Amino acid sequence: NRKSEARYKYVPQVVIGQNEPRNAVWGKNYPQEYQSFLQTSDTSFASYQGGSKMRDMLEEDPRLVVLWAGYGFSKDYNQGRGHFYSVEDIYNTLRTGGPKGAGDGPMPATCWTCKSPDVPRLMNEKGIAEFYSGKWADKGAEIVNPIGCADCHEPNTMKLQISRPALVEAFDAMGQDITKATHQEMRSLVCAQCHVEYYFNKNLPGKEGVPYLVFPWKNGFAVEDMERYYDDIEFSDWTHQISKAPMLKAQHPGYEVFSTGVHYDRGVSCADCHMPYKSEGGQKFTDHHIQSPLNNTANACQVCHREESDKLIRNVYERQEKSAQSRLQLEDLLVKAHVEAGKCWELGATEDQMKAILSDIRHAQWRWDYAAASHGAPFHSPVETARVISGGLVKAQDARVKLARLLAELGHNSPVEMPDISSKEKAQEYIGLDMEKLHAEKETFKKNLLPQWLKEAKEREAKMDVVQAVTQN
Amino acid sequence: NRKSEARYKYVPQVVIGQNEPRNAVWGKNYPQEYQSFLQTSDTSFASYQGGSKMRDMLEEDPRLVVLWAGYGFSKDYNQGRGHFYSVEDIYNTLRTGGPKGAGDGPMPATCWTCKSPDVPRLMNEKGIAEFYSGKWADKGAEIVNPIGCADCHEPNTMKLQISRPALVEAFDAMGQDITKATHQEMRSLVCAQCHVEYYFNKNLPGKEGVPYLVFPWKNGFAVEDMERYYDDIEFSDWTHQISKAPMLKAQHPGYEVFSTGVHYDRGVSCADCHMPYKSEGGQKFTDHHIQSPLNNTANACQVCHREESDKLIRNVYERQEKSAQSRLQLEDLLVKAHVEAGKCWELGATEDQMKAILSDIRHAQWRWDYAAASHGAPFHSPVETARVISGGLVKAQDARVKLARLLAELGHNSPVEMPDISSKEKAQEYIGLDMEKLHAEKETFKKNLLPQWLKEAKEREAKMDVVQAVTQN
Amino acid sequence: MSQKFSILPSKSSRWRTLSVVLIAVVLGMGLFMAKEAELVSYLSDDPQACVNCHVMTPVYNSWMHSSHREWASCNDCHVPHNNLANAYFFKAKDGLYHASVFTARAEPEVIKMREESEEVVQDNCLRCHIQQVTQVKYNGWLEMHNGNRTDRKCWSCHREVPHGRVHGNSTIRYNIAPLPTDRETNIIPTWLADEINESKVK
Ligand code: HEC
Ligand code: HEC
Ligand code: HEC
Ligand code: HEC
Ligand code: HEC
Ligand code: HEC
Ligand code: HEC
Ligand code: HEC
Ligand code: HEC
Ligand code: HEC
Ligand code: HEC
Ligand code: HEC
Ligand code: HEC
Ligand code: HEC
Ligand SMILES: [Ca+2]
Ligand SMILES: [Ca+2]
Repeated sequence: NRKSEARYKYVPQVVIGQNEPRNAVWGKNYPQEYQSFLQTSDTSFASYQGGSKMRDMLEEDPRLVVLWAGYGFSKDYNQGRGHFYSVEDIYNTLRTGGPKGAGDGPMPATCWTCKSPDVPRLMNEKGIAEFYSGKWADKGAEIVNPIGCADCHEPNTMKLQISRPALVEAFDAMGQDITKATHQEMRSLVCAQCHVEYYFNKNLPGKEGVPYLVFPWKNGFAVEDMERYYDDIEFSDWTHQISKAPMLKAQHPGYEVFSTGVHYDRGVSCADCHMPYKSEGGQKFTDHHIQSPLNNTANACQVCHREESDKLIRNVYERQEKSAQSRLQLEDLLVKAHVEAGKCWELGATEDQMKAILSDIRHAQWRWDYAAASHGAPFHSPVETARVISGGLVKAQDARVKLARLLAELGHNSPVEMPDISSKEKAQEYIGLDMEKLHAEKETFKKNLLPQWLKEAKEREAKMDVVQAVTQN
Repeated sequence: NRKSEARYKYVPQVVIGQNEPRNAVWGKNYPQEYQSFLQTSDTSFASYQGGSKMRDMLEEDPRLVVLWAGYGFSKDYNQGRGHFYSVEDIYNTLRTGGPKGAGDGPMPATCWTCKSPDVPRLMNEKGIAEFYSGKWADKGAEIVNPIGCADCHEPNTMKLQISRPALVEAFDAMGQDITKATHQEMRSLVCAQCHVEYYFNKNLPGKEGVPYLVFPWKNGFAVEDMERYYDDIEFSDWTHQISKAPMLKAQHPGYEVFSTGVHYDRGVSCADCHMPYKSEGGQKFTDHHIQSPLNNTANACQVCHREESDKLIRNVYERQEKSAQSRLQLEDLLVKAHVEAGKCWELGATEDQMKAILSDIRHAQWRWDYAAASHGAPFHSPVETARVISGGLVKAQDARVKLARLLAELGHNSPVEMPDISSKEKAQEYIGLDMEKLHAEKETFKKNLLPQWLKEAKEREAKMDVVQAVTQN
Repeated sequence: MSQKFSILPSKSSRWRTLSVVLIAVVLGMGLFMAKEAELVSYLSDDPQACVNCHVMTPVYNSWMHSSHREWASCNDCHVPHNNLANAYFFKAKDGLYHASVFTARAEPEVIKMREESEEVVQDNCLRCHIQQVTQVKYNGWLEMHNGNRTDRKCWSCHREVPHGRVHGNSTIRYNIAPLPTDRETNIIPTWLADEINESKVK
């Protein structure tokens, strides 16, 4: 009939296999989507606080080095950029260190989960827990394709689908059935596979020792819900190097924060703004150049808002600026709290004296990170973001008032001297990072191990064939 | 021509004089507007934090008593209700005390400015500075009509007009010409005559000693701009009874906060939501039942938003709840700061030791009040309101960290005991208010002076005649 | 010969006087109508141009209180926007039609758009909202538009857009609300302006 005729109007060039990780293969059938997807390699756009440019966050804001002292993020942290770079960036980040071979390095294999369409393929081949097991370096030769088609699409119908178990499991934990999601919800849920807060649970029954990827959503998405979740299981990502507080790292809770905003409330999906329709040669298709919508207000915003592009951008900046103002003040207080807590230890404070203080610091910084880490929050949900930051300010002041009292008790009744952290370098020196060593290790990795991975992968992929489609007419 | 014919198609019953203060006289010509205006006497609607019901704010939130210790507001403070009650409420509030006659009582005549259409009449008769001069009680017999037509309308054309000099002078001070206002702007500016932050300036050149009504807008509307204005002239509304801080009282900066929100940005005016169009018997007119739009979402919101009424109300409540959460936390810190500062004085602190602390308290509470006082702010401009509260939280913690250090220095290195302020009564007792006396004074005023005022006014108004219109056809 | 092209009957004809009178009347009427209708103002897009006729007051007022006030003026909806010439042609034609009806005092109590005008308005709704109502992408956001969109007018559902649900000439009782748009008088009453000046001098 005419409907199926329409559906198959395009001439499929190749048969795309289940979990086909090579984006170029899909691109044979869907050249427009593929071409626009390739544009995520463009790094020329910068907005007030976003864009596709490489932005060294530690350099832009050296306070972060102190906030994350003792944790990988203090070594290196950039703002996310185009999906095209997902694999390249995880090679490059100092957080993955300089493994010398299988079994080496600071990070687990789980780190690959959100970086490539090779992941569903491998999970299918090996099993989920097996995928998460072992070191990051163990799977280097298996994962080479940047985020792409198989992460979001079923190959026969191109229907959106969920390729990552963590999201399905998280819905289960909340007592919700993700298979009931509407088409419009799917246009956000494919993003929620990755743009969400997560942690590695090493104590899952039956999977002890495996850093299993879990979204901490059981009690809900709100900052307090997740905090209660972590407090209940006494989880912490790391112990702060200066304050010794048991810290939580919030990682890009993009979907969670977005879902508290007015656009979500009105049924707008991630794809509406980050993947709007585009016309090219009289044909409409979904723009797969996923990027800051501010580089594309005509398609991304003006579909629904008739305001001038300039005004819309100003609306976004204004919300970001107001949020940044409060967020930076909170960071200042947090830096002070860590340093003051460090001083207390120095002066002989006991665990007992410090306990309540460290708990305040943990909760204050968790709120800060929840508001900051997804980059989009100040626009996605400005009111919730502000509420979370206010909560952080209250917790930070609780900590600092207690610290002032304890310091006085320990004989230091005056402002504690603050380190010079006016640049990333100074801050990293202050927390005692040997940056030269870290860079050297990374170089060695890139010279020795990485080329080996790429070679192996090439050979492996060369053996995967591409089936030409049989044209039926 | 036919246009003017059309203009006077309705049959005017009476000729309305310039500055006619009696609303019923206008009502003869405009019965629909008048009838709806009378509905502001309805006090049956209550929403989450607004509505026309009498809401005793001190009872709902006894912290306020402590925040305003030493100032009139700690005696009595209700949420504004319908315009119908403007005169009745200023009779009743304990803030105006129990004057026994002319020249008596705590408040100046200026207090009448925003309460009645008798004000423009009197200003015209006596002059502006003369109007502001003297005590509140001095003009009691002159001002009897609740807020009404002459406050906003020119009687011949019913054009919107500005009847209060303070607004004109404030525009002047900003270097702006209010006569250039568009029709749509006027639909907010008539409200900005009253729903704005103000203070009484007793040092105006040439008007020394007169508590002249001034809007502190010279540097702009933002919370920091007005703060700078007051700091520059070293103004304070009162000295706090407990902390001795030189305080500022923010009074309903409704227009100022509104103008930072997205509705203002999109050209929406106060009247669009608070005075929407209404149909009655096949006729459309401006609903003069000025009230919470949540009692009327169909006309007030759904003209522009197609969401269900329930959802729109939820949107408003959600913003209010989020704001309330942060605001109440800020209040807690402020109460603590005042009490802690009081303790410092008790322990012999010097002015010098207290100076920076008191300045922090002043600035923190100013921010809180700016965000709280207009009641509508959490919806009118949720993002700005949150930014302002965050700023307040930072200042409050600055104060409290300094207080903790100073307290330790003064030998009190532990939490300061907080009073029991779990009810309005307890809080008022704590700050030493003799409520019985205040109530008794008010009763005496209502028994003796008030009836005299009303009698005089009645006689005066009886002499003002109503000119019947000459019907031309 | 000359007779052939003369618009007037021959000098000798008894029709001549009458025709002169008639022509004068038509011209005069035209001028009168032009003035009465403040014709020049129609060259602008200012909605106030339309309120020169009181019968337009109800629609003006309802538009003034509608979601479209900040976005769309009368002409954005009621005049074709597919090309400039068409716009002016339609405007002139429409204007003349309104003017004659108005001058003849033949306006009905409830004015209705002619079918021709409806087409114009419908096209204009689409001009602004095409993406919202046609892109399947936004089905999730705007459920109702899948079907039923092409076989009826937008305002059969969006009944308030932009003139509200109540129509008719006497729906605005006083016909005075647009007056605040006049810039002839000041928004500060004279007595107050004087008082303020006086207080400045002191
Ligand atoms: C209503 C439009 C809209 C929707 C819907 C939306 N976003 Fe955004 N997003 C934005 C804007 C605007 C920015 C700010 C871009 C900038 O600062 O340049 C942004 C920023 C981001 C960023 C940071 C971009 C950068 O430059 O690094 C990410 C990541 C992001 N959004 C992901 C998401 C995800 C995931 C969802 C759905 C859960 C989503 N967005 C929904 C408009 C939207
Ligand atoms: C498989 C995991 C995954 C999925 C699915 C995913 N993202 Fe991402 N996204 C990432 C990673 C990883 C990065 C950072 C890449 C880098 O910096 O190397 C990123 C970066 C981004 C950025 C920043 C781009 C820039 O120019 O700064 C935006 C915006 C974004 N994603 C939006 C989305 C949206 C919208 C969706 C769903 C339609 C989505 N993402 C789906 C993992 C994912
Ligand atoms: C649940 C999905 C998920 C997991 C698991 C995950 N990431 Fe990411 N990663 C993302 C997203 C989404 C972004 C883009 C976020 C942004 O806009 O900053 C990102 C960005 C990055 C970037 C680019 C930006 C930067 O920080 O320099 C690197 C590198 C990275 N991740 C490394 C890692 C490592 C190492 C791990 C394991 C510890 C990891 N990722 C685990 C989703 C994930
Ligand atoms: C991060 C998630 C994501 C990735 C990666 C992704 N897509 Fe899509 N794709 C989407 C979304 C969302 C839609 C819109 C679906 C809808 O509206 O029904 C879409 C739509 C499509 C469509 C339907 C036609 C159209 O343009 O709307 C095609 C074909 C397609 N994608 C091909 C690809 C190809 C080829 C790749 C790899 C180069 C790819 N996609 C990668 C999310 C993704
Ligand atoms: C698919 C429709 C859609 C898209 C695309 C969209 N918006 Fe919106 N936007 C809405 C709706 C609906 C609202 C809620 C207001 C309402 O109910 O009318 C809204 C509200 C807003 C608000 C007011 C909320 C606030 O935070 O103050 C701003 C500002 C805004 N949008 C800007 C943008 C910008 C910038 C973009 C592009 C990056 C964008 N929108 C993309 C539909 C959309
Ligand atoms: C977009 C709609 C909208 C606009 C425009 C608007 N308001 Fe409001 N206003 C509201 C809503 C909603 C509330 C909350 C009512 C409630 O809580 O019941 C409110 C609350 C108020 C309140 C407190 C009401 C009470 O119940 O005591 C006042 C006073 C107020 N607004 C005055 C103004 C003034 C003055 C302006 C213009 C400067 C204005 N509003 C503009 C919607 C609006
Ligand atoms: C002449 C001064 C004055 C003007 C002008 C004025 N107000 Fe008020 N308004 C007041 C006062 C005083 C009150 C409190 C009355 C009371 O509680 O006795 C009030 C109360 C209100 C309330 C609370 C009603 C309730 O039910 O709780 C709203 C809403 C409001 N005004 C909105 C407006 C709007 C909108 C405008 C302009 C169209 C406006 N006001 C113009 C002085 C004024
Ligand atoms: C610039 C205009 C203005 C001036 C001057 C002014 N008020 Fe008001 N007043 C208002 C507005 C607006 C409201 C309604 C505010 C609200 O929603 O709470 C109000 C509300 C009130 C109320 C009813 C609510 C309550 O607090 O119980 C009283 C009583 C009152 N004012 C007394 C006074 C007194 C006493 C003074 C002099 C110190 C004064 N007003 C000066 C504008 C003004
Ligand atoms: C607080 C300000 C305020 C007060 C008090 C007020 N009005 Fe109005 N009035 C307005 C506004 C705003 C409009 C709408 C003007 C517009 O949209 O052009 C209006 C419109 C009108 C109109 C025009 C017709 C209509 O319904 O739109 C009439 C007549 C009118 N008012 C009569 C009165 C009468 C009679 C009183 C006293 C009983 C009164 N007004 C009190 C603000 C006020
Ligand atoms: C005259 C038109 C108009 C009226 C009346 C109106 N709004 Fe809006 N509203 C808007 C516009 C325009 C926006 C900005 C979003 C956009 O650009 O689409 C908006 C934005 C919003 C938003 C999103 C902004 C935010 O704070 O997150 C909410 C919620 C909202 N309106 C609720 C209401 C409610 C509730 C009422 C009635 C009390 C109301 N509006 C009355 C036009 C209006
Ligand atoms: C957003 C588009 C839009 C704008 C702007 C607009 N109109 Fe209309 N107009 C319509 C629609 C739609 C109808 C049909 C209403 C109906 O039948 O319910 C209409 C109907 C009318 C009618 C017929 C009478 C009636 O009540 O149905 C007149 C006359 C009219 N408009 C004049 C105007 C004037 C004058 C203006 C400017 C002040 C204006 N319109 C602005 C869309 C618009
Ligand atoms: C000279 C007086 C006058 C002016 C000026 C005027 N109108 Fe009209 N208009 C009328 C009258 C009379 C009718 C009723 C015609 C009928 O239904 O017989 C009418 C009918 C209409 C209609 C419905 C009939 C149709 O054409 O479909 C629309 C739409 C309309 N006017 C729009 C406008 C717009 C837009 C303007 C300004 C550009 C305007 N009018 C200016 C007198 C006027
Ligand atoms: C000149 C452009 C323009 C024209 C013509 C136009 N609109 Fe709109 N319309 C807008 C804009 C702009 C908005 C507000 C969008 C926003 O909130 O950002 C809007 C909002 C709307 C809304 C949502 C608000 C509401 O009132 O419910 C509806 C429905 C709507 N238009 C329908 C129509 C219909 C039906 C027509 C034709 C009769 C029409 N529009 C003609 C520009 C236009
Ligand atoms: C069958 C009835 C129907 C018809 C015909 C119709 N609409 Fe709608 N429209 C709706 C409904 C119902 C909604 C609200 C959908 C929602 O909120 O999910 C809507 C929403 C809208 C909105 C978005 C309003 C907002 O929330 O900002 C616009 C714009 C709009 N319609 C324009 C149009 C235009 C233009 C046409 C004509 C081409 C049209 N509509 C025809 C029923 C209809
Ligand atoms: Ca980026
Ligand atoms: Ca109220």
